Amino acid sequence: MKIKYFAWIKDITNNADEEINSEKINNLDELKIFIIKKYPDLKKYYDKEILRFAVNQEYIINNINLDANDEIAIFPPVSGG
Amino acid sequence: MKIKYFAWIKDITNNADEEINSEKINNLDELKIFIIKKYPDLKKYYDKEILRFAVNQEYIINNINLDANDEIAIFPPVSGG
Amino acid sequence: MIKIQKDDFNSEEEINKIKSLHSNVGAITSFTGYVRNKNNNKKVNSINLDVYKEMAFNQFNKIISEAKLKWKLTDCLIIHRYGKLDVNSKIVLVSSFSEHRKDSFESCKFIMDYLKKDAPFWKNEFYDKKNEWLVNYG
Amino acid sequence: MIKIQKDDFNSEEEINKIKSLHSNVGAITSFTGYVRNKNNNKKVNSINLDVYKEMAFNQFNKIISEAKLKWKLTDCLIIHRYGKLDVNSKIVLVSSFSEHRKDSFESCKFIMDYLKKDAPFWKNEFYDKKNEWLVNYG
Repeated sequence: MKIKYFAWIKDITNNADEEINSEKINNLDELKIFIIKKYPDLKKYYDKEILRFAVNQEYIINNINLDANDEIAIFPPVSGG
Repeated sequence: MKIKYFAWIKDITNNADEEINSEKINNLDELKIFIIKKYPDLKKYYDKEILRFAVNQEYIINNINLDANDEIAIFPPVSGG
Repeated sequence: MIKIQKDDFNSEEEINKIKSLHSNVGAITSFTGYVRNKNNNKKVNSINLDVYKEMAFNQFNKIISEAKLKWKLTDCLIIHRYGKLDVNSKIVLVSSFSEHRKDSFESCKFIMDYLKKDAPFWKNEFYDKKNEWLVNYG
Repeated sequence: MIKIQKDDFNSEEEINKIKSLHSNVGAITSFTGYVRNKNNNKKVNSINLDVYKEMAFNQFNKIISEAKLKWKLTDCLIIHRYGKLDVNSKIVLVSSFSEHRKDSFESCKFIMDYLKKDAPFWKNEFYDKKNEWLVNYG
């Protein structure tokens, strides 16, 4: 699955996007655990509920199943306009 | 005093403005009576409270004193914008 | 800035002239009124707008002052045309300049509501075969 | 019409393009957001706006559809810039086209309120000696 990062999250991941595929990741909650392990500096923001998640360009708050074609975005609260 | 007419009032007075000075006119109520005598076709609109009056560019509802330097405007309800 | 004129105007240019004076302005709300091709189920070709210019200036000045008391406004622009205006022509532009969007939205609406109710302009609508003075009930 | 672009734009031209399709439109309300020279008491030189473009398109489409359910809207225009924007640059334009002014005012405000809250854009503010990502609390 394709993971995208925005704003200062990119400074932590050193990446704007990446492909992540693992048999351990079947849903969004499992992906979150995987990402936080990979980027420990994200953990404190995750714990403070500062991170936002979108699956296929839709905000997702609860857990949902994921498959290899999904695009998941991780970003901080927006500040547009 | 200077009297100005706007919109379809001009079609009744056949005039956009005129100078009216009479010893009988010392206040707005007296001017109204004078104008309606001069232009009887205005009476029905006056009676239906369709006419609006401004003295020196301010809406005036009650009676006020007038003098020779005043500018009085008579017009129907506005429809701008 | 208040302008009462026959000529058309370019909103971008008129707004930029004022915006360029104020680097603290983050929000501009603008309302533009146009001559519609239909009104009260009649096909409109053009309108002729009569105006009491001196009174309109006074009224606009007063309403801008009132808006500045109610909201944090940096500047205000009103351009109102008069004379013969064809369908699709601009009639009026009201722009409110402020730091934040709430002030600019609310003051722009306030000025337009006032303007429709009190500003001394009168519309004479021209149809295919006749014309008619409008009465504003709202 | 939705545009997400780096380049500046001319509001008059962009609005005229849409207005020219609709002779029944009598009211256009437009909001323009600009980069201010000050924010949270800090002197701002420029901002860099990051965007999730595909999601922003989807979001704007959805909010326009929602506005069309709530109000009688003829058309809608959203232009949102991204990338490096200096002080006084336009950031966003939202224009609502309708027959009457109430629909255009309320829908324009609705779209802007939504956009500030949910649209996937992130501001990085640049000051004289450092820069900072903004957090939107409103």
